[in-house]
Amino acid sequence: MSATPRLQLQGITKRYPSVVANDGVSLEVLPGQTHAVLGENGAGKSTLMKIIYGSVKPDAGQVLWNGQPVQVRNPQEARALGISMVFQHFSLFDTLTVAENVWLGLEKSLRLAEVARRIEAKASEYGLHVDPSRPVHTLSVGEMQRVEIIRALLTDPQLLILDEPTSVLTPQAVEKLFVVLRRLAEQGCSILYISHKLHEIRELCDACTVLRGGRVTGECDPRRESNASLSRMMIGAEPPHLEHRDHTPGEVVLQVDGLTLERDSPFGVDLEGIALQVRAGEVVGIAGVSGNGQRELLYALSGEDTRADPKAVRVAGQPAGRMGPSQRRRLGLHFVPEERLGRGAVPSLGLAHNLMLTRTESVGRSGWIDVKALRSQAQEVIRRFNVKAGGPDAAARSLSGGNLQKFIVGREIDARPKLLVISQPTWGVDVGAAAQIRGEILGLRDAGCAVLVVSEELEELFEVSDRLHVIAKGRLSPSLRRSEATVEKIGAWMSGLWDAPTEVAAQVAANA
Amino acid sequence: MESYALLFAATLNAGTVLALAALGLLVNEKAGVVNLGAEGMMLCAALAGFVAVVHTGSDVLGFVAGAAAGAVLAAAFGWLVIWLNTNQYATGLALSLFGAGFSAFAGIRYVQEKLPERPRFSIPVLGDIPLVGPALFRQHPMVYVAIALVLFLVWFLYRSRAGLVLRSVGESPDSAHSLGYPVRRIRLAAVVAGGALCGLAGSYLAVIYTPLWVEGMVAGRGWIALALTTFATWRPARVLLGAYLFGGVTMLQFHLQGSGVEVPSQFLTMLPYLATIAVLALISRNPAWIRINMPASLGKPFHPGT
Amino acid sequence: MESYALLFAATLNAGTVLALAALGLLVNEKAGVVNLGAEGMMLCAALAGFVAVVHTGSDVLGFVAGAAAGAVLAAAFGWLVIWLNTNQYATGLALSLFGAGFSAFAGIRYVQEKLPERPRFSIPVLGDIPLVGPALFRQHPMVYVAIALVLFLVWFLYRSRAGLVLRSVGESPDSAHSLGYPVRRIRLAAVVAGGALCGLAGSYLAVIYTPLWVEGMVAGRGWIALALTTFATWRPARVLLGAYLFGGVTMLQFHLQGSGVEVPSQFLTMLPYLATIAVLALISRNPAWIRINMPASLGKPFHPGT
Amino acid sequence: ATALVGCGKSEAPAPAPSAAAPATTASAPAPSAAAPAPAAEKLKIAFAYVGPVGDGGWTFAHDNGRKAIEKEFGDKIVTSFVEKVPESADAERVIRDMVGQGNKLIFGTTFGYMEPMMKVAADSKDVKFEHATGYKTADNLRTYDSRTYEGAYMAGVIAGKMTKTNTLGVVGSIPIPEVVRNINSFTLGAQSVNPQVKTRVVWVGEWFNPPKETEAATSLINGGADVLMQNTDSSAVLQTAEKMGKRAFGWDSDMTSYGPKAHLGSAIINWAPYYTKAVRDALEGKWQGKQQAWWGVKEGAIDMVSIAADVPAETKKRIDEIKAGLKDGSFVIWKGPLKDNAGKEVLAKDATADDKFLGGINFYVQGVEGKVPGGEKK
Ligand SMILES: Nc1ncnc2c1ncn2[C@@H]1O[C@H](COP(=O)(O)OP(=O)(O)OP(=O)(O)O)[C@@H](O)[C@H]1O
Ligand SMILES: Nc1ncnc2c1ncn2[C@@H]1O[C@H](COP(=O)(O)OP(=O)(O)OP(=O)(O)O)[C@@H](O)[C@H]1O
Ligand SMILES: [Mg+2]
Ligand SMILES: [Mg+2]
Repeated sequence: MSATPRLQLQGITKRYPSVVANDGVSLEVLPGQTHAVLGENGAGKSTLMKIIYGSVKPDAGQVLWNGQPVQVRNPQEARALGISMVFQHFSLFDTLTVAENVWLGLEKSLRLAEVARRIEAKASEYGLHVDPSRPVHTLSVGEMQRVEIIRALLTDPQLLILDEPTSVLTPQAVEKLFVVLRRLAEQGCSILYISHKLHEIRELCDACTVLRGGRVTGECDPRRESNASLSRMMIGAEPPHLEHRDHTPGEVVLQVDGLTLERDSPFGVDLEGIALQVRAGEVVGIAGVSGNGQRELLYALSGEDTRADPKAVRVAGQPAGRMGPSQRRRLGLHFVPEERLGRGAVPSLGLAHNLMLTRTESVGRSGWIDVKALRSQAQEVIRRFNVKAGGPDAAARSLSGGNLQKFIVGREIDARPKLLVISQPTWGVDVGAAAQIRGEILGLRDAGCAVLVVSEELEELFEVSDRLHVIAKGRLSPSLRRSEATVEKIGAWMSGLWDAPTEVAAQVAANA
Repeated sequence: MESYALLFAATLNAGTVLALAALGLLVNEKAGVVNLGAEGMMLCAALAGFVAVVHTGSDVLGFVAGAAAGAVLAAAFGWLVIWLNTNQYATGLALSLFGAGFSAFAGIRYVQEKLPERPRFSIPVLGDIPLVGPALFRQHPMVYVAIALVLFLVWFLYRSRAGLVLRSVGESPDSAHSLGYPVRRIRLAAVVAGGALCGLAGSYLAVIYTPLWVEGMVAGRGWIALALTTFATWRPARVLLGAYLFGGVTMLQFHLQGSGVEVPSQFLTMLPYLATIAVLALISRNPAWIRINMPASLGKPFHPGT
Repeated sequence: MESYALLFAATLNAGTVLALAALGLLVNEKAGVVNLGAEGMMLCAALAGFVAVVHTGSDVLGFVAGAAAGAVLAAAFGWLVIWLNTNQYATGLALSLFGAGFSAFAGIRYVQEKLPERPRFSIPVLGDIPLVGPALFRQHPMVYVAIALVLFLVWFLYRSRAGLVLRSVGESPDSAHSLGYPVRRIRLAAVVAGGALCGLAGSYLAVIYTPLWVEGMVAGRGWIALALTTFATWRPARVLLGAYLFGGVTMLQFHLQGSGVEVPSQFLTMLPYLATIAVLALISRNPAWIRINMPASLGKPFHPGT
Repeated sequence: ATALVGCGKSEAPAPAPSAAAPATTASAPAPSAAAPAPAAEKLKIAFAYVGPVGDGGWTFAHDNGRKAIEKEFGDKIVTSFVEKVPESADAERVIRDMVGQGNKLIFGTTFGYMEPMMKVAADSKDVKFEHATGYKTADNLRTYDSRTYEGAYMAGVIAGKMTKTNTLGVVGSIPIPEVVRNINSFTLGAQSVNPQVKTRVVWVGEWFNPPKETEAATSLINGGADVLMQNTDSSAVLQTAEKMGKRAFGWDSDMTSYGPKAHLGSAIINWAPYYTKAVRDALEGKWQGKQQAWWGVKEGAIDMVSIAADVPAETKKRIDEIKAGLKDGSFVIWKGPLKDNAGKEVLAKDATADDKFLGGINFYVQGVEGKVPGGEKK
């Protein structure tokens, strides 16, 4: 430990009106080190990174850069020091081209043509191919991330910050990203890496700081830890182990046959001959990288899109292709969209009012609302699903993502559905909450409900599903029993090549 | 004293036009649609109402015609904005400009036309109370309708499920859509209802308030009504209050001129707008407050299934 | 023939006022801010320009005063909207209404004022070419300035880095903020520049076009300019074209009337708005197209992450 | 304080009015003849104006009339005014307020005040009401108007002489009979000295929209008209003519200064004679309601003034003859035979138009091009 640390944080504190996001956080990153920051939702990881990058101002604390105290007042100063960041939510401009987007992140002196040339040079050096003249909105999510990474690399960073970079990538693409990151580290670049996926951290990182409630609760070498020990440091306990009992499913509740739909927006995906079945007491998972038709399929299933042939979607035996969401709800179909704020719930309304939007028990014949009944109903969901919230009147937007997710899942489970269609049940939710939600899904299955889960997280699908499909480019793969599924195979299928030999498929998947 | 009672009565009367239109726009906006075409709708409705009264002699038919004209224009606007997803602001502006041109064109032959004589309204016993009578109980029934409308809207928006659905459509059309509500139809209904109220306001202006037809006679009241909804942070009771305030300042201004107080009339006419700006700045100091009341998706288009 | 050359010249002249204002608003809107106060700013600027010329006799000082007045009002609007996060539409409406009242009040004593004699402008040799000369080369320099401005804006917005930054602020203020651009200051600069151009348009109206001062003399041109930016899908060259089209239809309408052709004049005046609505509906059929040109964060407030 | 009403705001054209300025009109020189009446007996008179007194046109002319009676009657009367009163229920309220403040004679100066004045008059029998340009009367309400078409006719005589292209242009406001009558009279005047003359008309659809008036005037000039007249309320048409090197007239008030080179003369309205008569009637107890006054050159209400120097002497002489003829009744403008521009006879040979005929004109006479918009009005 003789080298001067590249970055040292001492006692960084950041308070928000409702919460202390960072509370005296100290941390050291050595040159060439790949340093993980781990923590449950809202632990303060993103906030800390934004402080380092200068886009959030700390209330207290000291930042040392190569041993020198510095004040990073804005991202431009950070870039001047040699700090680059790839954001959790891309900071790209849809209507601008790749080159223009990169240009906006660089210093002024370059000409646009020169930027395009450098993009191509950097791209071929790291094998990150992307056309500089394409507008960003025509790119896939993986390509967008490449643009972000190239933009970061072009500043020749000494420290690269990546905030949950892998949540949108296929397993093969993750492998390729890791190759790039390892090469960077070898060249002496330090990396700060945030992810909720513990195995990635153990594979890639050589140091780790764990945050909880804004404080540092531990430091470790992740290569010597197990998933269980890391999660203990993070949430103070191991996630409950899920029991997946085998039993024979009942009659078919959801039957999709030859569902073909043309895209209804220029940036959508055409669905082509989708066929699947979900039986009572069975969980069927759909894997795939986002943007391959999941959204279109979910809209067709939930009833938000009613253009399908009536017989293409059958719910409990009824042709439902033309039914709207409320009609399908009457058949016992309940639906949890992946965007909890803005689709699953109305952000500015209270939880009780949000409950009433899908549940009508407390509305009188005249349309007059029985406020008391409504509140107690909401209170019951809050209690049963252990939602941390200010009560039935708390606005949906005031809840953390995990808690709102629990409330919405709870709202639908509480309605005792025959069929539950649930998308990204644990998206961006920490391990503890994730385990609880998955447990509820399994509980529902055991109670005889048919469940369809759409998720990008393979681990999750392996944990809850009885059978799996993969969706790619608007087509759905054949069904695969969970015991037959492997990460490699599913990864290859994600590029749509379930008919091709495995090695070719893996090759193509890595480039997606 | 008598003169102040009359000033008060005039204030209620002047505020009613604004209140009707602004309440209509509030319904619109609670569903997430801004209709900058208010001025144009009011003009066409004023003409329609006037023409109806000229030909039928019935005020009620005049109001019906005005509300219908407003509703039809609003429906066209709604169709463009909600189904064809045209830009709300530009479409609204075009509607305002179009309505002004169209009403001027169609109304040429009604300039200087006269309305039949109608009796003046007064509530039997109450209207004869000194001071209070003239101040409160000799108004045209529409003045009381505006007040009743506020009560109805408060109940509807905050106590009925239909109102909750309307608000949720304005708050987050995506949620409402995925929860199974026909967002576009609800928005259209709100827009048409808003248009009908603006139309009612316009016909009240031409049939009762003025009463004559001249082009451009709405004279900016549509724009003021639009500003009022924000000024009132989208709450019905405040809209009414705000409307009376505007009406009151206008009347007070004339009163002061007539009593020889030396205040330039143009300065006084500006006052309500200065007040609006001040209130806007004040309420925005408390973002939580405005956020609670302002429809979150106001003015944003909704594309189902994209 | 001669008469058509003159019609053409008059069209350019009429379109210039609209073009200047609409180009200013386009700059605004490209940065993500809608300023519905255009009409009010133009009125105040018209007065400021007129007053400056009355007292100094210099057109140039008149334009400077007009642009300055527009810029000052726009800065106030920008401060309210960008720093205090007041609602853009309500604040803009209030500015329009306030500007109308204020200019009427402040301009009372200038109503009957007249401007000094100024020579008419003509480009030396070109202006004498028959037909083409009167049609193109005897315009006021400001007509050419408007055309040059379009060329400049095309270069600025699509070819310069500063323009790219401006657009990125209108596209996604959050991204621009996280890349380290001072979003609020850039928006303010765009708003002030837009205000200055609206001011220029207003002063051109009062100093050259009409030339006199009367209250309300902008007569809706601010609103038309606002509609124009959408009509032109936020592209400078189309704004110019649209402005000439509006100007042209007005002049054509008068021309036809004057030659005894039977046209319902108000019907023709409505045409541009109908055209606007049609164009709006057409372009919105192609969402990709509007998405590429319309600033994605238009009208949305930006709260920097403290 | 009431003695100063309205003066301070109306008469401050100078950048820095002295504090005493408002006093000047109210305490005008004592009238020559009548002995000062006891202060308590002052007649309170109020005016409701539709525009600002500074509009240089309609309202300005009425306010000149108000100043004239102040000068004439001195401290026998007190006047006040409220400007920019919209033609709406606001008007009723303002007029009621005027009654409430003790005014006994009230002038309403626009057509749109008709209903409000009728209502207030019904409730205030002890107050006398004078309504300009309306047609309804009551026991305590009478109407007055001026024959602006006589001015238009005289302008036509000058225009017919001065035009080189034989094409005249008129910028019209709203196609109501009054305006159509003025356009026709202008054309008749021009044809009386130059039978070749044609008149082109452009309607702007508004009384007051200077940029639009400018555009309309520009297009008339571009279309070949070289002498313009307008029946709108601003000086924009005259100024456009000045800018484009053509000729035009002032309307309602003397507009020479707006276009010294273009100005051919101003057809003005002088309300002073009628206002003086009305006040005198009231003071002397001779005031009667239910009357309709329509004054013209004969009563001194209409005049053609400031005729340009380059107008030939014979034409000036002709104008004087017309004025004299109108005064003694020997000259009539609307006299048959007269055809409309579709060729239909509207006045038989030697027939003269009565006021009812004049009030319902909705056709163009021969020589005017086009058709009256919405002309088929019942
Ligand atoms: N702009 C803000 N205003 C108020 N509170 C904020 C703001 N940004 C973050 N917070 C709060 O700070 C805390 C830390 O947030 P942060 O984004 O750093 O969490 P995180 O560790 O990145 O979570 P995740 O794992 O979900 O990404 C959260 O509790 C959040 O409520
Ligand atoms: N401006 C804010 N005001 C109030 N609460 C906030 C604010 N910003 C964030 N939060 C809260 O913080 C929680 C998580 O923090 P935040 O969303 O900042 O983390 P993140 O890193 O963006 O999360 P994710 O990984 O889910 O994208 C949110 O659920 C929300 O409740
Ligand atoms: Mg985070
Ligand atoms: Mg998170």
